[in-house]
Amino acid sequence: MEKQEFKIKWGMVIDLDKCTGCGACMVSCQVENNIAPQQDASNKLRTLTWMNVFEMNNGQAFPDHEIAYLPRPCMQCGSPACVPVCPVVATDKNEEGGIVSQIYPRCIGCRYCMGACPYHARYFNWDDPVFPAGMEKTLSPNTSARPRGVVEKCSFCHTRWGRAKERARKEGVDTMDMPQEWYQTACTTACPGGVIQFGDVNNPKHSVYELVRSKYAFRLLERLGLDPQVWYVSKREWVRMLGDNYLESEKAKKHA
Amino acid sequence: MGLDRRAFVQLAVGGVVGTLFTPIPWKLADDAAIWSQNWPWIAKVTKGEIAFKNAISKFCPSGCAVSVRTVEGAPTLVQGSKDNPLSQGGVCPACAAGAQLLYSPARVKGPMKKTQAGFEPITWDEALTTLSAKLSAVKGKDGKVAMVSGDQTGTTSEVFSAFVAALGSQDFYLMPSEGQVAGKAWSIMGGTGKVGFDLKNADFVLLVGADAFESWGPMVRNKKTFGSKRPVGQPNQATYVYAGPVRNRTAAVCDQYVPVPADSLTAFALGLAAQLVQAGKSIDTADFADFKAMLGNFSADKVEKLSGVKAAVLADLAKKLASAKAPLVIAGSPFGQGEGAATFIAGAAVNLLLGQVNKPGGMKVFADFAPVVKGAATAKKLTEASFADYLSKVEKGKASPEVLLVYEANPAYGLPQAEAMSKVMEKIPFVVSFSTFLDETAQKAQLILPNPHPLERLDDLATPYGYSRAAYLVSLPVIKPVADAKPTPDLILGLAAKLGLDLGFSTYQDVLKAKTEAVGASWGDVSKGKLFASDVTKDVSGLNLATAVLAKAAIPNRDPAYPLALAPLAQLNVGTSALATAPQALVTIRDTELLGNDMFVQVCAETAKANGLSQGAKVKLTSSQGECVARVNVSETVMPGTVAAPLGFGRTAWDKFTRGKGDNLSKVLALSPEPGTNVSVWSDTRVKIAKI
Amino acid sequence: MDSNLFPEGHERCSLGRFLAWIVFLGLFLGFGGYAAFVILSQGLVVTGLDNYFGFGLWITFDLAVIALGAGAFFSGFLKYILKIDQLKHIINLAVIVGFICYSGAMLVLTLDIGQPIRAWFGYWHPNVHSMLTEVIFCITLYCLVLVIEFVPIILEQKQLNKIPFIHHLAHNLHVNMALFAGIGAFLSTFHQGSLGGMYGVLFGRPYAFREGFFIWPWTFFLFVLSAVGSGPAFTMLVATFMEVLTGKKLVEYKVKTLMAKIAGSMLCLYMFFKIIDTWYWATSYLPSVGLTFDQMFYQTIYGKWLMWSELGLCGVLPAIMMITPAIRNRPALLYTAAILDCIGITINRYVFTVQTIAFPALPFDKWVTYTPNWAEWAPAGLIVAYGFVVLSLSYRYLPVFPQEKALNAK
Amino acid sequence: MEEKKTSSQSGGALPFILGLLAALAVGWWMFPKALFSESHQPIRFSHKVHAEQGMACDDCHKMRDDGSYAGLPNNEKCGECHSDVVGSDPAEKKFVEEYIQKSKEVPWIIYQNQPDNVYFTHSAHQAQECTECHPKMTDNDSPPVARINKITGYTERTLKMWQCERCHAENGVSNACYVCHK
Repeated sequence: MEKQEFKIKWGMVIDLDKCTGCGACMVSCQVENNIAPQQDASNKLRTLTWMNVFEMNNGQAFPDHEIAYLPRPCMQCGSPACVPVCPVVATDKNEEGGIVSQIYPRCIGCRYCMGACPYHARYFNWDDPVFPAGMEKTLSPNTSARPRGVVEKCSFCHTRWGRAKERARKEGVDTMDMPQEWYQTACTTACPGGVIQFGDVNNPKHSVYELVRSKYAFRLLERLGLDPQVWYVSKREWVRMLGDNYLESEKAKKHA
Repeated sequence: MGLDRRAFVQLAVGGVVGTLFTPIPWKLADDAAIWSQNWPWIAKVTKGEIAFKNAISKFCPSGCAVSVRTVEGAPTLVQGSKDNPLSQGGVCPACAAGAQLLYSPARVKGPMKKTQAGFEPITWDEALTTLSAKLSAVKGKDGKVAMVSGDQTGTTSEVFSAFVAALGSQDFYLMPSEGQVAGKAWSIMGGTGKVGFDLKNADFVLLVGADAFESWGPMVRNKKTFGSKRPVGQPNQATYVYAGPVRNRTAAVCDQYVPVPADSLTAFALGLAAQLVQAGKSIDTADFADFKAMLGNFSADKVEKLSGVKAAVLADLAKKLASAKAPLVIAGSPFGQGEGAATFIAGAAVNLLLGQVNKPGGMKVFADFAPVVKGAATAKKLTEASFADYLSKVEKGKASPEVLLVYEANPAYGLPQAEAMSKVMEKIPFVVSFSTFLDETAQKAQLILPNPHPLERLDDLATPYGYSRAAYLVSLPVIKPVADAKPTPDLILGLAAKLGLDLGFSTYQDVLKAKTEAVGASWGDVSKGKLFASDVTKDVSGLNLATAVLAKAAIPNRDPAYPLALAPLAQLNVGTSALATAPQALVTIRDTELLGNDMFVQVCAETAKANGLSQGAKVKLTSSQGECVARVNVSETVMPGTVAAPLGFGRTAWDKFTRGKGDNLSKVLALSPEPGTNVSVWSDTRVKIAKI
Repeated sequence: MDSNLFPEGHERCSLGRFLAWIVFLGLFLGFGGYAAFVILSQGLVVTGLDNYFGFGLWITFDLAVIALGAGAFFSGFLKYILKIDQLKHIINLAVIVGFICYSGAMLVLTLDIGQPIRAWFGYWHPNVHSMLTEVIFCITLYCLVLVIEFVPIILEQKQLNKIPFIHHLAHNLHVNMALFAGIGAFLSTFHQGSLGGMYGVLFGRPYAFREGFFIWPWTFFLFVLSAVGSGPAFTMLVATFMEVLTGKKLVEYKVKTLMAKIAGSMLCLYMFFKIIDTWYWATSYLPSVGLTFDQMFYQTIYGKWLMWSELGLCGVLPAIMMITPAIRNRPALLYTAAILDCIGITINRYVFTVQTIAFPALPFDKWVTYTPNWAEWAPAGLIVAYGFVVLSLSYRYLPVFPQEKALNAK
Repeated sequence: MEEKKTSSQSGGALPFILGLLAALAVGWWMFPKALFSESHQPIRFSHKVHAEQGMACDDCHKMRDDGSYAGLPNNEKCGECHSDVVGSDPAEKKFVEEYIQKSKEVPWIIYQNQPDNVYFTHSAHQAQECTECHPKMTDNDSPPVARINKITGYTERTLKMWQCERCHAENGVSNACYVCHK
């Protein structure tokens, strides 16, 4: 499939030098996307965490052991591995902005897309969502609750973009060039550390425009060629090195 | 001839063929698929008008200034309030799950009394009649009623302390907190008013123990400030150094981590002071000469012996502090409680030596807001009163309360030596819990009078400890209580009237309006979420450096029977003593922290080897006061000789999401009097670890 | 009792014994059916699958049986298109085995998708770029072809064949079988390839990703070759197994060696390309994405022994054994080689399914292991039992083996 | 035996045709009836009466300030005129007594309710006439019966995806998935 380019390119920039792994982004994501709480959430192989914070370290012993936390939303890849494999077009990258869509009423739950994604950003809804009595009254209006048996993932809270466009129409603002703060994802707004920034990386008026061009910016597994729309930033070399796989010889070269 | 077999088959075939030319199979297949897309048992989302309302969420100790998104009036999302300097749009992981906690399965649905068979729902009338009868029986008798509150920042403390005082008792307490110890330490130094820290203007921040991005002070404001001082891809505008026993979440993002055992934090700070004094810095206090002499015991070499911090590292840090434009030292507990006064005093002394008091980027001192409720305890008095000490007195029979009132606090679970404390509470004949959730303390109470959830009530927030300015904010209810709960301060004011006690107000709203006026703020502003903040600082002349206290308290006392230092971890996503993990926050807990029903303690490979432990081994942690069980996670983030362990697990009440998961570390925390101040300390708890 | 239903002039065991056998198989069917009911009513939460292993035992099982069922299309192709007449002695069995494998795989697939009610979306809303779409269409169509190929065998049943219409129909189908065999060969080649393509296109999964030709990665062609290199061997093994069960000679040994020769030749071809492919993957592709060969393996469960077994013990070795006349003419060695061949192909399908997704592409992630649970084993057992039932019924009532009568003449 | 065969052969196609016709009748006539249930609005609201008073559609069916669409008016809006019974229609009396005075919202049936997984925004469709999707209600003195699909829960008038897609395609608007789904 040929790669599609759009005028708007929604991108996320995550500063790993600020993230303390507190979990506020994950909680907000669970809430905003109506993910039902699971009694045993310690079985990470069955939880639904569209935003998941990984912990990584430099492999040294105390006291040189450094750690970093890496929040991982869906990468909304420019060349998604998941989209071409879906047999029923339940996932696609065909909308302005380049968010990879996942349509629950279309998904048949074959999980091929999960197998395709090296970031583990896709989750299968193993069981029907059950909310404690009454809690369904607090469901977010922005995401439908999914039945079991379908694959789901981070959508960059895209319904918020729809709402921002409503506001733009009302206020007579160009929907293709809205102020950055009109459309922000739940994790971005929640983060108490200002770790996450979100905007149109093609729009010089948005902060992310400059950030993705920083020499400290990198993306996960760039060499596999998925062309993610999520960038990470770190001044620590070991952190940047952990963003991809390198042979020993390449590591030496990088350090030189 | 009737219908023979062949004709029947033909008929059936005709029927089948015919059916294929009707909508039946196709429409059914399609409709069945649509049905699977809208299964009736899958929850439907709320529809309607979306609005945002400012409020205060008190699930974290500092309180978050939040903006609540409502749909047709129902809260659906708690975010940070953008224009509020305390949150700047960010929110802590505990408060982020706040809207959903409205319907927590652990919520107390209505007033209940304990009977032989367990709790029994009762009417508010019955509940209040019972309570007022109990209270009128002890009214006027000295020391027969006591109250403890977990609200560190609200004017509720004024109402409650005034009420208790009017009943003839002095026993109103706040749950232990960082701010309380700081206040006490500041008093020992002869200071008045409240201390804050100007992170925003500091260019070099040394965190001595203080876990500023998780459990110390207003975490959201601290992190937002940190973030803003370190613009992405550009040079850092401020350097952050963390000193403490664990490379915790705060240390993970600091520029430098200095391993310091928890019991040596004071010595470490004094070591820095000694270096600065050596470099010619001084403080204008009467006892500076004594102080200087005492620092002779904290030379770099001696500090290295006490704390293990290399002399060169100490000297280098002192140099960096001295050469920074706006250095700031924040000394406190690595887990938000249990530190002695000496650590704060030593930290303050370094700030004084650096000339960083009431200067931009330094330590700030400002006046407390005056109480508005007649007979309310002063802020100073609240810092003096320790609830843990009070319960010790009850245990020894030196105090014998008939009634204990508990507001938004969970002492039966969260106090150090939790098991013993919980037993002492059983000695009090009548315990009343004003709690939103069925926590461990409520479960022990004779009467539970549910308090509304923070989004359901009128509340206020006055200068959370650590914030650099005197600040005030009011929050109006976002939604009517979804359980049969009544706001406790109003209830107390009503009881006061019933008991013939005059507190000067009949509703809590009147109290807050008076408070707003006293603060000098506008009700219209603060109640809409606009933070009132004053930059007026307070003169700090006449301080002393509590040299005698420091000399005694800075020397660690290590019982060889307990070879390991315990480093508790307070993490807001796991919860606080007053809040078990929110259902939506469960996924944030790593499987190296909790797996199934087992929690993990963290030790480095060296400690693991020395104690014969391997990854996943089941162990028992034992202190002089209690024990708890866990599994071992080998993590190189922890100092050798230290075992890090999470607070917040081991719930025995609450709901299926938290009950029975892990063990309660508070049981292990051991109280000891701080030499020189007699402040009860438990940040230096020592333990032994054994495989089971 | 049911002897007048038996194929002309054949002896079969007593009905009671046969029923006992069916009841025994019924136990597996029942347990599998129960598992299927639990899975359909409660969802895949009851299985051992998880976030890291969306694919597991079932997909491995499907791929393996489809590869092993390839005897049907390849034998058909050889018999009807290339006119290798000797294969007529085993072609019926090949068709039945193929039918069992394909229909069984489709049954498992229905369980394997999270929303079986929407299974038809695959036809109605196809994504033409997806290899899985190709698989869905080809498998369905080929399964239909197999039904069409199976039907004449059924119609030749002694009693049915007495009806003139059925007799004529069966005859006509037979006459046109070359057409279906041709369609079948085309469809089956494609979807065997697409199954391989499914993995080869996963450019986010370094274990499986392969460059290729036009839209097809090399795995596309390797899967076709490996299927034809094992399918005939499997068919031959089934025939032999049936001989053991029935205590009768069913197929001439010469036919078996012919099947082995076919499988062996194809396996040789396959191994030649497979080894080149593996070599290129390990020495060129992996380093290009910063990975090493060693990093692809983990402990015993995903250890290198799997690869060495697949390529050596169960690849090159049986290939040589089957193309060497001296070896393949000795039954014990022939069967050993065929069994090794089938195991090798099963390992191949297993590692492509499970090890592919087990390898943690993210450098800071860790290996996770997967073990199927009862809810996955039971339906797999159901399919095996279903296969036995179909084979048993076919053998008992249908003229499957044209040589049976002659070989067992007393 | 022989005779029977002949007889059924001579009448050969008849049972087949009978079966065919029966199936067609069931499929085209009974099935659609059985598939839908019929529901009536809780209050007999007359759009006509309101339109005759000179009220425009968007007097009640408003866009909110944030650009979203308010849909049906609530009691607060209706109560502006109907805080008390103003006319003589028994339906109005029922509305005032059972809903307004009891502060209970009317559980109106929405004819074109979309499921949760659809994000429809009226603000992007303001250039269209309401009646392109909705029935013309101004002439309605009593609200139409709502026919609800027993399997899907959709009303008969709920727009299906192909209808949205067709209109989007005709107007050159994107048919990308996330344009309409959430």
